[in-house]
Amino acid sequence: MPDTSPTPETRKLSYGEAVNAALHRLMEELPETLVYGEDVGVPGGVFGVTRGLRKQHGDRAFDTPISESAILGSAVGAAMMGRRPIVEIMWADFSLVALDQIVNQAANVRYVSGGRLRAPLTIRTQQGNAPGACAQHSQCLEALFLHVPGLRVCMPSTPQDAYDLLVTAVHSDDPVLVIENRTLYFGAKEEVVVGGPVLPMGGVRERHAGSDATVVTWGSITHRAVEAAEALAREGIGLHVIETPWLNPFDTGTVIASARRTGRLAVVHEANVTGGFGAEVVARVAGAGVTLQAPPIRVGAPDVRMPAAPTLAQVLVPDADRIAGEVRALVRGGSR
Amino acid sequence: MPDTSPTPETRKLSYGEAVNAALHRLMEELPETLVYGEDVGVPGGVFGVTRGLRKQHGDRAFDTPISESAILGSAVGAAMMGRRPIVEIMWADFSLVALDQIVNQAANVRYVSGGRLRAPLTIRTQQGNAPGACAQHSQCLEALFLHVPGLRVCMPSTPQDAYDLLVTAVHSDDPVLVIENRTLYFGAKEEVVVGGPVLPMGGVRERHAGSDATVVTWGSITHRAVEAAEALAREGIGLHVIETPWLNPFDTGTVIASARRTGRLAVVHEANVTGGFGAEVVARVAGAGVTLQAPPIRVGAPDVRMPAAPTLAQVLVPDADRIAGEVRALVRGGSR
Amino acid sequence: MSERRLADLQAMWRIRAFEEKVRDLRAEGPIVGSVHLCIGQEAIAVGACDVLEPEDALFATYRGHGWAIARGVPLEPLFAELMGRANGVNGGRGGSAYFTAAEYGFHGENSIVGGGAPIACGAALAGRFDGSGRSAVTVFGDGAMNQGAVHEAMNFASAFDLPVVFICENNRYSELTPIADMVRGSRLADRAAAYGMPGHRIDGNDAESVRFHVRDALEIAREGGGPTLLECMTERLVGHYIGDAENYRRPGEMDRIRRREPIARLRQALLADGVPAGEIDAVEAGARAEIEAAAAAALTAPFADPATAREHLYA
Amino acid sequence: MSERRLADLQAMWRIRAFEEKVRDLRAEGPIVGSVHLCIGQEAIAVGACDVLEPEDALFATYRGHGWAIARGVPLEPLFAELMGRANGVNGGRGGSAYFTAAEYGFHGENSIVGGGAPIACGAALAGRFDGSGRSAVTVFGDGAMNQGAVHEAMNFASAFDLPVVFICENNRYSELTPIADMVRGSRLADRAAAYGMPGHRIDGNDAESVRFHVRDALEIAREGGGPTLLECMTERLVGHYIGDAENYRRPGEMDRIRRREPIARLRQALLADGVPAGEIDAVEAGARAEIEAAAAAALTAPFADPATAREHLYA
Ligand SMILES: Cc1ncc(C[n+]2csc(CCOP(=O)(O)OP(=O)(O)O)c2C)c(N)n1
Ligand SMILES: Cc1ncc(C[n+]2csc(CCOP(=O)(O)OP(=O)(O)O)c2C)c(N)n1
Ligand SMILES: [Mg+2]
Ligand SMILES: [Mg+2]
Repeated sequence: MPDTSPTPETRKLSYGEAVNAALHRLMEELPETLVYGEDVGVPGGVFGVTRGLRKQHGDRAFDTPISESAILGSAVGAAMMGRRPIVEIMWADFSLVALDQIVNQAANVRYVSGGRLRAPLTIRTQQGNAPGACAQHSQCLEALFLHVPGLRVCMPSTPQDAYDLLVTAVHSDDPVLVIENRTLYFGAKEEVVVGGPVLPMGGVRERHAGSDATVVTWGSITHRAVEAAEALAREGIGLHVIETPWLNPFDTGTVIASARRTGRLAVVHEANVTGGFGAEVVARVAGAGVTLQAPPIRVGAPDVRMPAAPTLAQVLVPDADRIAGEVRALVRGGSR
Repeated sequence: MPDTSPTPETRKLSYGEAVNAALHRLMEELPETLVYGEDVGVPGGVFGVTRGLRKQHGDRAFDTPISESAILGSAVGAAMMGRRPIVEIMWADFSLVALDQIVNQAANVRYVSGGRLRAPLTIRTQQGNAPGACAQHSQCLEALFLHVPGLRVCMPSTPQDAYDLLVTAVHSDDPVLVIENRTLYFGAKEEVVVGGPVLPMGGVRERHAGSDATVVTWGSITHRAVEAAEALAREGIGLHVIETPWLNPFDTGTVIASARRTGRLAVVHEANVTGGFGAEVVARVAGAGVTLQAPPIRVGAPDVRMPAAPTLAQVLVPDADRIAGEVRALVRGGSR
Repeated sequence: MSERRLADLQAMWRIRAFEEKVRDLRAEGPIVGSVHLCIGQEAIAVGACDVLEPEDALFATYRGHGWAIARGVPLEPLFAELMGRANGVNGGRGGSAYFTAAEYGFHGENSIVGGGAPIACGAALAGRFDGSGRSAVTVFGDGAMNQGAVHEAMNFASAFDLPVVFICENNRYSELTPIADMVRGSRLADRAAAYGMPGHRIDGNDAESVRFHVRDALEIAREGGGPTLLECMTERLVGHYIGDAENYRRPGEMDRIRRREPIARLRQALLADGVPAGEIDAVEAGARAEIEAAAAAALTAPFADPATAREHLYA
Repeated sequence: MSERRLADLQAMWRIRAFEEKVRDLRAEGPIVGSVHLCIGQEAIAVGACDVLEPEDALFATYRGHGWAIARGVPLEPLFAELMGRANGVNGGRGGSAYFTAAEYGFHGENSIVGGGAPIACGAALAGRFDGSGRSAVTVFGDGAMNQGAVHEAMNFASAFDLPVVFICENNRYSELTPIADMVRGSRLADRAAAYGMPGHRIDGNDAESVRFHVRDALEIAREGGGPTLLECMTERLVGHYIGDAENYRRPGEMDRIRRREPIARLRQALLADGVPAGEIDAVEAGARAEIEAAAAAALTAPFADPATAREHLYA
């Protein structure tokens, strides 16, 4: 593949614009990419994230019928044949009408063929609650995908990661799920380095320094966790906030090292607690024999469905206050 | 509802026959039950488990097209209208073509309607590896369902539980997933009390007594865990094997009490480890502040797809030897 | 004739005025989140619900306010639902896109495209055993015709002769994408033949035509003849959701839509019948007054109580 | 004519002898697990694969051994795959129901009913961009016609004029249930009209007829005319899977099937052509010898090495 990547430059981009910039770059540097999904072609996406691709790249960006099995399945087939499809599932909730194509099909291609075939497709989706959203448009489903060997999964929370992770995902020779968040698309513009090298998968982001407790988090709630850390810092409690934008592969080592150092662990995610990936993080730290000064905690949505009414959803989706409160108790409570 | 339940009696039944007996009883005592799915009517099921229902109850037991969304969705609709459909998804893997109807539909009915509607459907399925089975017919997917608030989930491993849990499930006013196992259907006949009272959901089965370590397990691998416990008992290592046939609701208290007593915890499941429900069990015990003498372990399939070749699958699906080995190391290793 | 037309007009105005009020309330703040209005499509709900029996079950989509209203769900609890109030039909849990009001035979919106079709089959199936004589109606858009679950539902209903009426509201767009670009051949009703069931493309902007065809379909269904697919041709006067920039509209498209839309058309027909303009306009005024009162009442209701947020997950 | 018929006979015998050997090996132990034989259905694979180009992609089901053989996958690695040997086409990872051999244009079996149809669309879509001129063929059973993913795939292919041939092997049963009871109207080919594509019900027990129709469909596909649905009528001479008690068979059914099955029919035709019985029988003998040798070789191969069980999950 010729090196068509432009020299890195810095641009002020919102999260949604960063995704868009990554898509433009990828379609330019990888002729085998295709971008498709419902409303992603001519309309440029319901969130405007695929804007301009159709104009720039013609048939390589297109709209599809409302047929998630056909979208995902065709992406598997095109990927097996050497394309790099980047398909969109408008809401992660909708993947459930076609999960077979992700779990039973895409995830098996390489392993079952003994490496003779591969499925380098990227599935972009977005998830989570937003004010007024109903139970069918609010779920955080990363834990489902993280239980499936053969899939890579990431959840960018900043414009820079929205750009970088997508570039890495599309360059990967394996199926990758990039879970974005619609409450971030139209956020503040930030400086984003575009056109840089393709980064390896994995790694963490240290979002706040501190030595009183380790907070592991991912996705848009990272911002709430950082707010909580800032609030607690003013009270003299120092949180080491580790964002893990890559969940598969997951950088267990860094998490364990931090937990060992701080002696306290909180995992924060928007998904409901039971069976969430927070359990996996806690289990890995416990399994590594880290001695904690207090039992680890998980901060997430309680195990209910998501109601549309904001007054109800508000008390379910963790916010900075609740995170701060629970982590404060973790730290102040001392060892049990 | 009139009390049509016969007086309890004891019969020698295999696991599959016990399911069948429960279905016969349920169709007799609950006129609102329907039993349907692919090949479940006239043929009596690919595993013979629904035999005789069609003959006995006519139209209330029937075959369907190969349309999992229609099967599950119609069960949701019929349940909303007061029926108690008992539908079969032949393999848990196949639920992935129609997961929407379970997660986005069935699980929401009661909560979103504020309790005005309910969806008392029972989904019977079976899962897991069997010799020669391919990656699309081998998955253990309970963790996916256990992350979904609004669903009840159980996994019977004995003829008695196959009978009892199904009876409880169908009497429940909520959607319940009963995950059976095809390697058990044709196992040895055991004494089964049929026609007894409808038991409440939840609870555990103590499958082996011991005080050196707590082993929490569910599903068919329970038998391997018990074998391992018997082998270790001969070496002087006593395992407290707790089977949790009900995973939602899950009896956390009993598990924690045992772990506190033995000071060691192993969770054994057939599903692959990462994101498995074992993580949840470990996280709950850790979160409860139980002081363990050694880090908790999880014994499960490694994070790969399932190969058809028996020589390959054998080293992936945990057997009694591997369980015994890992738990022996847990106990002998002492505290780290 | 004029009487029925006036009744249809009134029913349609109640829906349109409701939707317009919802649009205002969404702009002003009391309603939050994604809202899909049915402005322009009112005739389908009005014609269809007029011939439904109380025991029949109706399954709609996120674009379902009009169907709920036509089914008789009272306006205040509907507004309250959209505003997240305690007295909403589901105490605010469903919101604009996913509420139910089974007491009124409205078995719910659905925010998964096509998700309601298999569920409707189950409601019809239940009717075979519970002696209710129930038929089921499921409503979805043109885009939903390409969803696997809808296909499965149509086959399931026809294989088992279930009393289901599949109502496809063909408003020519699946969100922002013309359905014509997403299928070969534009007559979705013809797909009914694949399942051996009757299928008709009908004028969805004429409540009387919808009434006729739905009644006919229900008669077939009740006689054991199984399902029917009705493709009701219509158009949105508004965007897919509130906030849709509607960039996909072609020149002249909105003019044409406005000329064809059901309320303007019915107004013309009533004038031609000789009904005085004042009487016609009074219908609108009456509907608007009713809507304003209901919205105002809902606005004073308490919000859903956070203390109840975890209730009703399990029995 | 006789020459082609003899070639077809040979191709069919290779498949049948393979399947019969698989049945024996499954009974004797070297093959374990669920196995779905295509005995009686060989003419479809033979006729279709004869007109596929090397660049075309073929997606089959769990009942796919015959398709792989017809596509030219060598016999020994096939047997080895079913026996879990290291030299199997996928080193034993796929097994009987889920192997691939892309080097031979066999892009895999699939054990999810209907799962391969959308994937085939993607292979065809890729061909639009990679200059390969590839068409895709997807094979599935009558029962799969009721699966949502197949519907979505058919619409997707026809909306986008993708070069896909949908081959439905209608063997009258979906596992143990007659397809006639699971659909209204028994002509599945007619469903093609729903997608605006050609659909034909053809004699699936006649390789020549299959050849003609698949070639025709491929020509349409390559010229940009999009997909075709071929409903190939056939019957299983065996159960759905090895071990199926076949309780669903009606009186006289097996006799009728045996009279119609493709190999017996072709034998009659060849005799009528004047081909000496000895020459015809030699074809069978030759195929059996080839199969025996391949099976014997596979039986001596080492089992898949457990040390490799975790390899190839990720790049
Ligand atoms: C399974 C699924 N896929 C995608 C969506 C997103 N979505 C919501 S409405 C819609 C368009 C539906 O179009 P149509 O069926 O024509 O109904 P209309 O909105 O025009 O009434 C889409 C794609 C969804 N809700 N569910
Ligand atoms: C989605 C899904 N549902 C159910 C099954 C179980 N199953 C395997 S084969 C089969 C019957 C398929 O019938 P048909 O499509 O006619 O193909 P045939 O086996 O007759 O070739 C069924 C129901 C499956 N593998 N996948
Ligand atoms: Mg539409
Ligand atoms: Mg068949």
